[in-house]
Amino acid sequence: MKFLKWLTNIDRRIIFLLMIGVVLVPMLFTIPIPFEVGEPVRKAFNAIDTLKPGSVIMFSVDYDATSYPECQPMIVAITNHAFRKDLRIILLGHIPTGLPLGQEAVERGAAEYNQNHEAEYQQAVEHAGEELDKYTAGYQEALKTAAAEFNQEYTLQHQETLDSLVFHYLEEVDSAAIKFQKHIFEYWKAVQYAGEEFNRHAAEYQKILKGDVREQNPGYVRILERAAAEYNKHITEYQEALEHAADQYLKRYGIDFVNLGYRPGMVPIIVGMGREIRDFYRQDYQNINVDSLPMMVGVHNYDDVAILASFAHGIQVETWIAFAGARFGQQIIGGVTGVVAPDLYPYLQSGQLAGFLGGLKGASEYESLIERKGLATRGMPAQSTAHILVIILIVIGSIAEFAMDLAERRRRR
Amino acid sequence: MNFSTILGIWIAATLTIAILSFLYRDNPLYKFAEHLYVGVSVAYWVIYAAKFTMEQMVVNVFADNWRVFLETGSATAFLEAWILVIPTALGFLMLTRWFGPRVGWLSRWPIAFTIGLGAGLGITGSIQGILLPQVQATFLPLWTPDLWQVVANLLLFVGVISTIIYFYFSRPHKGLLGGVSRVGITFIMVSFGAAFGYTVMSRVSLLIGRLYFLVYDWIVGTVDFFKALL
Amino acid sequence: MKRTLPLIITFLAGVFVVVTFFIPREPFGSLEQRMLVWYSILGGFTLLLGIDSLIKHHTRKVARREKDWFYSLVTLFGLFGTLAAGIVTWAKYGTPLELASLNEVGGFFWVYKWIMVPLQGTMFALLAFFIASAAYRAFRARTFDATLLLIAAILVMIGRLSMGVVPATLVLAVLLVAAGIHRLLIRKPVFGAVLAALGVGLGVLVLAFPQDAIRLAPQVQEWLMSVPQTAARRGILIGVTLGTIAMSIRIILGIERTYISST
Amino acid sequence: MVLVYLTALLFAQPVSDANAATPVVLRPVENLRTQDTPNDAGQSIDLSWKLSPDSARVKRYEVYRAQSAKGPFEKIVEFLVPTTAYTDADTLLRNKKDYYYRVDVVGELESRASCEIAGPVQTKPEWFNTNRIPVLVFALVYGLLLILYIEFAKRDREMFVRRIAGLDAIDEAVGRSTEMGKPILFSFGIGYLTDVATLAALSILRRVARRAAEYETRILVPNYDPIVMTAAQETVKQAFSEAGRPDLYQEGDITFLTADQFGYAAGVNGIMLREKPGTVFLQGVFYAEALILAETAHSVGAIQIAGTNMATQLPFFIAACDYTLIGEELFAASAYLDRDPQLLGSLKSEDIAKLITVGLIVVVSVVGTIGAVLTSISGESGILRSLTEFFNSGFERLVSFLTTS
Repeated sequence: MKFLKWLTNIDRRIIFLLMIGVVLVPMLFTIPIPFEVGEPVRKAFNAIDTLKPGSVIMFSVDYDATSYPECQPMIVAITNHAFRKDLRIILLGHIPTGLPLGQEAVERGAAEYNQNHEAEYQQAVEHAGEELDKYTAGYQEALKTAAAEFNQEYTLQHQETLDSLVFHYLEEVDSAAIKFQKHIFEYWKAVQYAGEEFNRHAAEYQKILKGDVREQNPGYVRILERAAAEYNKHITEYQEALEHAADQYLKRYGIDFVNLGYRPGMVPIIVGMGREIRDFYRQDYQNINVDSLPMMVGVHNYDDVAILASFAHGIQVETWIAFAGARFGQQIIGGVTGVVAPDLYPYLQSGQLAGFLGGLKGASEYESLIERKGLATRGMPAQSTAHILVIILIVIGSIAEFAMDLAERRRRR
Repeated sequence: MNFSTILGIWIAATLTIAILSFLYRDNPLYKFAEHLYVGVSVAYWVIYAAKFTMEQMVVNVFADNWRVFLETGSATAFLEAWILVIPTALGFLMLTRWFGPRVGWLSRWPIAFTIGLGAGLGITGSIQGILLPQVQATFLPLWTPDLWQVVANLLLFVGVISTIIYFYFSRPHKGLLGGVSRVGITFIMVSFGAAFGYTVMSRVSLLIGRLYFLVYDWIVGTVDFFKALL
Repeated sequence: MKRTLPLIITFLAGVFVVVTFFIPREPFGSLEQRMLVWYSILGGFTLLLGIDSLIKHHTRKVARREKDWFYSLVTLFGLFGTLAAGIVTWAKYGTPLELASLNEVGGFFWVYKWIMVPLQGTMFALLAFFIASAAYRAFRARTFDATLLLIAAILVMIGRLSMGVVPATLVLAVLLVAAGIHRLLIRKPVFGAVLAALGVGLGVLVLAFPQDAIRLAPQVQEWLMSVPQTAARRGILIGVTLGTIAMSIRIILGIERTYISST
Repeated sequence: MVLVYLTALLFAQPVSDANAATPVVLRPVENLRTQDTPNDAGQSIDLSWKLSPDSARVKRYEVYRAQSAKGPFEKIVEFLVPTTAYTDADTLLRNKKDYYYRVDVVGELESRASCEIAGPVQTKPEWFNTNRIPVLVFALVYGLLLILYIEFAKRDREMFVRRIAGLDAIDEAVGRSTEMGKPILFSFGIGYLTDVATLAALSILRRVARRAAEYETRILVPNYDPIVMTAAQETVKQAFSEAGRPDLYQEGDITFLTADQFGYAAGVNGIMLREKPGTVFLQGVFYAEALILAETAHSVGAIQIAGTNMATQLPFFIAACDYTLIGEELFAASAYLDRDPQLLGSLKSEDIAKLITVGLIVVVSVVGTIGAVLTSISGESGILRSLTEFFNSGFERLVSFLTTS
């Protein structure tokens, strides 16, 4: 009896230490664990996996740092998946102190994607450059022959000036592309500037070309111009190849993802976005007009959003379901903390929710589906040991309780 | 890793430990961290209100429309710009609360407006979004060729009905009603048990997150930082 | 003016959005949209509501050197320091939410990541400890209801394990047997016998077929969640929703007025 | 832009000649139908058609619109995959004007075939969204019930509400505290006076305080919010007067602790360890501090009666406390104790709505079950067959009645 008394009145700080121990120890080792993927997570995964490339997926950041360890791996994993499937992400949030978490996840996700595909991108750029070089060589050869034929040395010199202009221009574009991967507008500004510079120089060049040569040697100019036209086509191709490579291997702000920022008042915004997103989000988080973001062209309301993913630690997913889901038929998935997950099962059964990720386990299941091990997978062993500790504590506590109850009854009798 | 990051990590680690120290007992370190938290989070709301409401929904919208009006003379743009005076004025009325009850009662107008809109949206939203679909999803045939499905449908049917009946207060829970509500409370207990398990899971995850930070970002990170320096 | 006008405003606003829900025709839709935008703008102002009393409370404490005034100073420091960080970052990048400010000491993102996140996150991480200690010292499987609750909870926890399913299940079996013996001893033979038998059966089965136990545990968990749990949750949900709707109707009709008197 | 310039600068490429092969004949799409989109604000027309028999060879579908049957037709959209429907919601559409539509199929080598022109069709805004009738019906019926029952309750305050187990326990628990000579502790958690649960908890406090006054037992109420504290003081004072013992009321027992969550929990813990209350009431709004309070109360051996509507904390209360008022039970308890017509009326109308819901579920599920059973036993024809169809289609119709959009 005394033992039992002692056992149940043990200083709680000892239990606290035990808890730290069971979480800390497995964390120090990486234990690979295979596990099954539950129904809700598989459904959520399929909903995203079957979307057409280019579809828009809306992320709503409805959690804050109090649920960081649970919801962050989810948004990271789904960002990764979305970028891989070439989906475009609209980020917004309904919790002021939570939005930066989503922003970090998506921007880091884009950076990670870009880094993973950097080699491919560089390769594509180089390949395009080589293709162009091939033509350049041929082109210059043709020019030289023509020049020799017409004894026009000085025009060759002019032509080289133009070439160097073109290359200077392309270099500018290239470096702008690398420098402003995230900020598409800066990029465009740089390209535009390079273009204007080029035009100015080219205009001067044209004057010389027209003035001097045309009169003296129309035949030569014709050859020159035809060669240039041919070359020009290849520059276009080069340009297109660059743009294509960027599309394929780079995730850029404004094209592949946007951040609309925070607006207060959840329900009115959810309802209002069914009509027009711009009524609430006229500008993105850095005051750029939404209309000038390329990916927002043609995205006006839920009709243009394939899936809404709400990462939430409260009733937010239910709010999305009640307003965006019921009223506008928006397909919704959830990424929620363990506390919220049981609330969502009725909606899964009724088909109002396409799927959801519940807690760290849900996140780790998603990570296993996209084959990218993140924080959740690494946390799972510690999660298991802590569960076992809690179970053991409940059982010991209960058994002690039973014994004391019996003793109490005996005493009373 | 740069200096700002390592400094940040150390500050974060200190604060983490300060809060964890509450486990030993309530102490000045914990109080410090808690009070800091209150101040910092309020500052976030202020910045957000200023940026995302005052600037983006009021000032910039006004400016845009005003510019359009100046350029084209459009009456709609003029109206669109000046109609913003209404919500802004209502917003400032809301803040009359700052100055005590003598003028504070003015805040009732904007509050009445938001409460009314919220309640109105809530009625239709709750009926259309939750009540009808949830009831509809419970319309289940209790017979299918798949036996497991039969069990599931039956449990769902019985569980939903008995739970609703448990919260029925107009009759004493005796006889049939008592039996059904007894079944209901059994379902409720299973459901609460599940919630209990999930909550434990959730709380443990938070701890994992923080300890992970302490071990990998703080200790390992610091070691890496100094390794890189040397 | 003080009481009637707010009631009228509430009534009109509430009825308006209910009516526009049913009328697709313009100008109802665009009017509703405008109301919603205004609501959102007002929401921005409500973010500022508690600040005055917070600042007043803490400055007063500091000014009068009341007990714990130092902590009030900390709160004020946190508030104005973060405000300054936000304004500086905003001025520099045109938005306070610029990820690049993570690399600047005192940037808005930097403050967020290294002060806000640890404070907020750790505050809730404390709960893991409190649960563990409450699990040990306060949760009791004495009544039928509590026993059921704890068994369901443990089953769910086992189902979410990625290792240690077999030992955890054995611990559950021990609990069942102990609860059964307890019930037997307090003269509840049927319930006791059932519990004890369940416990022994579970233990034997798990020891005999450990692989199947590992495979089945998540499925049992999923089934518990998606069938009985869903049923009860839906029943509760329907009740709560009816309550919410009743409350909303009462508010619109001006029957429920606590929100006015409390301001 | 530069490229445009380059092209301008250097001569344009000669256009290569297209092969002048004969196009293959395609058959057009069939059965083009147009309709004003129902239940909308106007400016929208639904189109639907059947695929061309040659759809395998169709490269794209083009939809044209005109304001007169003679044209000019203007292309509004094209599809590269087989498509059979489109909603034209062009903002240029005007209500109550005639529009005509045509769908072309385009095959190899730009061969094309146009279907018959459909129209005229007008678009108009609707006054009522018929898809939402169920919502309207429910809102009206429920609102009416609510008003009715509140009126009833005003006249008959003794309307029946069943007793709730946790309430019965109040008297017993107060009695036990008195026996042991220990005080009672009552906590509202960290709610405000605007929370319904806090209001409900106040009516429970009134009951507890009254019993405590009758038994001459001390009652301690540490508070998180100053306004709630004032309300609690009023309530206890009044209850003590009603019990005829205003002399026992001690304002110092109802105190303000602190307005931060864990600080409050630590403070209440301290009081519990010092005063060792015999009974602890945890009623109102609780978050994470619930666990800490319940654990300490249990460790000092107090009877605990909890009540909250916070779903996340309820499991812990049930596991740790002797009695727990679950969500709606808390509100029902306050209606039971207070006899406030508003609460009583709401409770009653909710009960009626619950009965209706249960009835609906039972009826529809029974119809569905009969249909399912008949389906599995009925043959190809005969009376059983038609009965089966009757039940199955009835079930489907009943289920789809609740569908809204």
